[in-house]
Amino acid sequence: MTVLPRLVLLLLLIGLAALVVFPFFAERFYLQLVTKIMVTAILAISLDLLVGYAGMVSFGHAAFFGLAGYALAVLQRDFGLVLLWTTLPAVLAVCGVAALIVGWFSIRTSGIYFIMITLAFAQMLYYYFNDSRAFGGSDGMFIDTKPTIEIFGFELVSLRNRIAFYYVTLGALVASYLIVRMILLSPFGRVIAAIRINEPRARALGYATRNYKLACFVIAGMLAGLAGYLGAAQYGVINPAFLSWHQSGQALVVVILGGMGTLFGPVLGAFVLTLLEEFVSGLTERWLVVIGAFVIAVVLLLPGGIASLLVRLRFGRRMQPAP
Amino acid sequence: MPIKSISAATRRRFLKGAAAAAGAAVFIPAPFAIGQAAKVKLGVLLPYSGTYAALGHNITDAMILAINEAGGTLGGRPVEYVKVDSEADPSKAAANTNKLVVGEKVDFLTGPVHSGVAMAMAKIVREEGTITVVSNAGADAVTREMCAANIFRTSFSNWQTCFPMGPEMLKRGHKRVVSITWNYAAGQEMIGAFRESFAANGGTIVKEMLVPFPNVEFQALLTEIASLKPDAVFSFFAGGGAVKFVKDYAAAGLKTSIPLFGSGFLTDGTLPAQGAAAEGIVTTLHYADSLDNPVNKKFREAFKKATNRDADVYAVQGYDTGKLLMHGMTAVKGDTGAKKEIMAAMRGATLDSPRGKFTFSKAQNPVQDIYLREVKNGDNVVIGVAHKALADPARGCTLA
Amino acid sequence: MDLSFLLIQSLNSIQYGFLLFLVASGLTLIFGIMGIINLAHGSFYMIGAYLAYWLNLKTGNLLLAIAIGLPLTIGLGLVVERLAIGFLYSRDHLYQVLLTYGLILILNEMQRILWGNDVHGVPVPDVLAASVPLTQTQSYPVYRFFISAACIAVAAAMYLVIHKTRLGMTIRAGAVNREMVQILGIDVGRLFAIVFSLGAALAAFSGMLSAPVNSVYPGMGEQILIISFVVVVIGGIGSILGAFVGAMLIGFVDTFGKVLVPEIAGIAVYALMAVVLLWRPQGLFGGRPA
Amino acid sequence: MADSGRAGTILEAVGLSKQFGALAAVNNVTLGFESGRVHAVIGPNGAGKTTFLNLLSGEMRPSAGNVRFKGQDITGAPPNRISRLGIGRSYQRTNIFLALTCLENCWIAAQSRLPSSMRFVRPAHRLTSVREQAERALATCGLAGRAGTVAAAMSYGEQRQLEIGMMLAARPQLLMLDEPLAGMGHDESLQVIDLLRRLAADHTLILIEHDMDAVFSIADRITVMVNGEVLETGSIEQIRGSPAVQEAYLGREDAE
Repeated sequence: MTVLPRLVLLLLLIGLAALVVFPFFAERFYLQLVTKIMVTAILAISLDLLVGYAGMVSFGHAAFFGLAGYALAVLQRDFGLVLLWTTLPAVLAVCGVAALIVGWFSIRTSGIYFIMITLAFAQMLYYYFNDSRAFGGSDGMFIDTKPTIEIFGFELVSLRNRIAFYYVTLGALVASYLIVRMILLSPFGRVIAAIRINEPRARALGYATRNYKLACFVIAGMLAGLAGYLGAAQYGVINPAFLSWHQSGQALVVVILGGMGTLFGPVLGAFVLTLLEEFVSGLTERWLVVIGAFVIAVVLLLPGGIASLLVRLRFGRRMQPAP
Repeated sequence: MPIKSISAATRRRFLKGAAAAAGAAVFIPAPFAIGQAAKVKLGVLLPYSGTYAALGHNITDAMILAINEAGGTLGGRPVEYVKVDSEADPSKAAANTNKLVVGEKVDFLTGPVHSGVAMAMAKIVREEGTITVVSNAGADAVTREMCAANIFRTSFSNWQTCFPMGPEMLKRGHKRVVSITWNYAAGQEMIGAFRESFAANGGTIVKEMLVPFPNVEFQALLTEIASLKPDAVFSFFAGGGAVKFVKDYAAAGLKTSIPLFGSGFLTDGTLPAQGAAAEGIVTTLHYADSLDNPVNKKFREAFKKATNRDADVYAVQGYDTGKLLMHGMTAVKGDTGAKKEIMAAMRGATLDSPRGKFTFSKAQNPVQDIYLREVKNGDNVVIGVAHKALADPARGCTLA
Repeated sequence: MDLSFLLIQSLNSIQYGFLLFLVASGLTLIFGIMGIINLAHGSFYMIGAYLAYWLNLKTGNLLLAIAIGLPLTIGLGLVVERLAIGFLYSRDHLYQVLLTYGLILILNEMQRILWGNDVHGVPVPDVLAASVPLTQTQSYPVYRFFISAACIAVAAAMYLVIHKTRLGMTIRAGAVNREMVQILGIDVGRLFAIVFSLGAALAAFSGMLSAPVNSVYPGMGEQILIISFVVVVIGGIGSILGAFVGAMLIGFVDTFGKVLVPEIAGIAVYALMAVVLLWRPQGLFGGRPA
Repeated sequence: MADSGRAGTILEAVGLSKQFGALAAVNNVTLGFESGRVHAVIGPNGAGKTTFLNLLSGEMRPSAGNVRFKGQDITGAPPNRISRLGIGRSYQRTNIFLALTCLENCWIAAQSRLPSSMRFVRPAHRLTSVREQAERALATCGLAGRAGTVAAAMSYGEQRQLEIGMMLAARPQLLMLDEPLAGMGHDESLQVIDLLRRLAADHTLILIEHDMDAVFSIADRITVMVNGEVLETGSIEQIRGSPAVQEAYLGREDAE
């Protein structure tokens, strides 16, 4: 992780450049599609921090994604907030607090129990929103006004503009990537890696491992909240299905498919899986078989995900996420 | 059948994107400009996988049947069906709608089955202006708060299917009832409509039971119903849940002592699976398979011939969707550019449907007869009209 | 709330608990012995139900349908184990979750291709079609008692197999220490194949048994999957006894939750699971950290 | 050798017990460890030595009794807190970060002495003091040349050395070593014994070891544990001469 292989770095930069110029050529639909993919990529990055680096396999990560959407909808409906400067921090705070609570309980367990307890919390949130009339029940809520950036009442950027939304999302993606990378390179990141490899040893060395895991869980939850904020704002819709275990499973698929513990892999995974779904679902009604078979094939044949393909091409061995 | 999968269009679109990138962008205006033969794009957003796949197929096939019966054209133009699998997943609804409306630039949009999907879909087409026909989802809001000039519905509002049952049950002397449904929006709307007419006329709902969706373990609540001893039970479930509820209800011995009423979906498309347990259940719905009118007979035969399946209420809704689109397009002779005229024609349509003639309310929801049906010998037999030409109150709809 | 009401609700709870146990026991067996998280367990349940429906249609006898269907599901379990699961034993849980997630998608489509999307009912066999009156208004179907009896029989059979037979001995040894079994010269690959197909057959069996009371419909597998995971996790992964206690707990919480606090009934079982895991992170009877 | 001039008690167990069901793995042990000394704990397998160490290092909570470090009660404190007080420990079964390189292993240990590692912004590799500390520890344990080697790729003996290096990188005052020589070849053993002797110059050492030659060559004091209880504590000579030890321990060992 310390240094990206040059080939990968080059590919990433080319990809970033392509994304930057994309709006100049793309039709509106593709603009929105890529925006959606970038939102998924942010979610995948946050999950990779948790799964790939801290070794905490969460099967309920979509809970924070969906919660962010609901928080945005409620802030707008009940508090009339539309400014990005006010809603985004508030939404992130809500997700952070939720992750703190869920994490505080969850990090006491590990392995499959961690998988299951995160699922349990996500299901609880799912049912909470599904059953509550105040939040629109199973039909969900609308976010009617897109967030705007204003200075002294003068509107600088409105996310109503799809191109502006695209660039804000791209910015959020790049920022998420850099922030997580920064965290991984920091002293904190080294502790997280050590905990993943051998938690009792890290504890015996003097680290209050639970605090570090909890901090990591909260960071990942807030980043998922960032993705959820953008995801809900993009189409202006939020409903319980955004928190369902299918969504959490899908996010895991994206991370593993892309290559967990590589950070850029999950971003690739988001692009590959979404585009594959777009393509195959148009070819056949039985497209879920194809996706299922694809997932199985990746698990069996390419356990390191797409990223391992890139890195293996270059080095002939799997990349080791070292602190 | 001129069904086209979305991929061809997608691929073409990629090429088009590439062409645009090369600086050779060719802007193609409305297909109409090229000539009468240009295809009309009809977007279909329905579930083709998962729990609701059967509904999706019946709606689609019947809609195509209606259009094919009239020569396979809309206003003289051939039709290109662009189908997207909604998976009945509300979290994908917005993106899927977007794919059809923005990506495929369809002229018309129809679907979906799931109310949550319908809400997301309505939100987008309100902004985009695509003429949309909701062919199943009953969420009240679609033709209330969310109503718009370009949103039509050929199915029903949840309110409509249950509202007539209140007076009917009182007429039969059931004053104390228990209601039971899944705890989700459609269930709450249905029970709410029933409560509205039942309580207003002097009935008492002893208890409103809500089962977590899609939980199908009813035993505990059946025991409670047995101990509450109401005069009758009013319920709404659909699909697998409806089958299980009706069977459990009978198996618990409640059927003989406490009559079961419900929204028509309780016994529609589920009777073969429910068997004898469903005998005697009285429901209200805007259709019944055995409805005795020539249009229905003809439709059912044609559908059977075309698909080798029996038609049901969903197929009828699909069929009427096709009819409504034809009506609108015939009025403008296929000129999809004349949106206003198309919508006006659709709004003023009187459809001679298998369910009987119906018109559209100001909110563009059917004004239709709601039938009273009773299960006899494994069939929903129409025993009367519970409410003649019932219109949804359309509260909150601003369409004049 | 009077006493008879309470008793009948308890009966409901226990009966539901038995059914959950039957589904969950296969899941916990597969995890306990093989260390595999099988998300596709619910799909086997669904396949069992569809097989019961289909074979019952062909043979006209549910018991015969079950007799024919069971070997089929054992065979399917073997195929899945050989073609997919078998490659995952040394891999992280994460990959198992993912692979079996992919399996769900495929098996669901198989069901649609083979049997379509309709909801089906399976008639209760004539011999068991009667009902026992409990109160003036409510009676209890004999078939439900039959399900409970079958669950008890299966539980007893599992107990006997695990504690009294050679296969059971290896299974127990394998659950405690996988390397040990290998050292003893037992073909672990074969053992795992047997266990996996048995687990799959258990799921299918519960699907078959409950088909007459549950009806048969697409997507039924995923519903039961999540709840049986909750059962297994509460009981402690790998513990048959734990699965039993967990199933009963869920039976009671779900039943009484629906009646007493319907507003949060959807949350109740998950809250129970969270509480248990906080109190005992390994589940009630889970010894081995997973 | 050790500075025996100011031999205050640094770590103290008072009435320490650990029950596993009916079994008392450690039974009412009262024992003091003097600052700057090498104190070996010996005894037959199953005597409760490792459990005793686990109670001292916080890995396990005692059923009864107290642990005091420099007069402060640390009974039941979690291992991370005890580690931060300046107590380092190595394990009977090698317990290192196998996927990391030697330097990274020691780095993690050295970094644990920062007031907090909840630092998210500056890259870790800029922490020069941590790096120096880690490199020094590597050099001390004799692995200076293998800084970039992934731990999993090293021999068992080297891994044991690395574990000592990690312990040192955390700069503890008191070291607890659980069978540091177990499974080592002769030459490797000699190296480690030599290392331990050097460490004894400025650390307090608690040592569990089966290699009696090694124990007698470096220990100042010896405690013999049998069946979870302290049989005898004293100097090498005292232990050698103790009839009780002869009978209960050395005698038994012959029979093993």
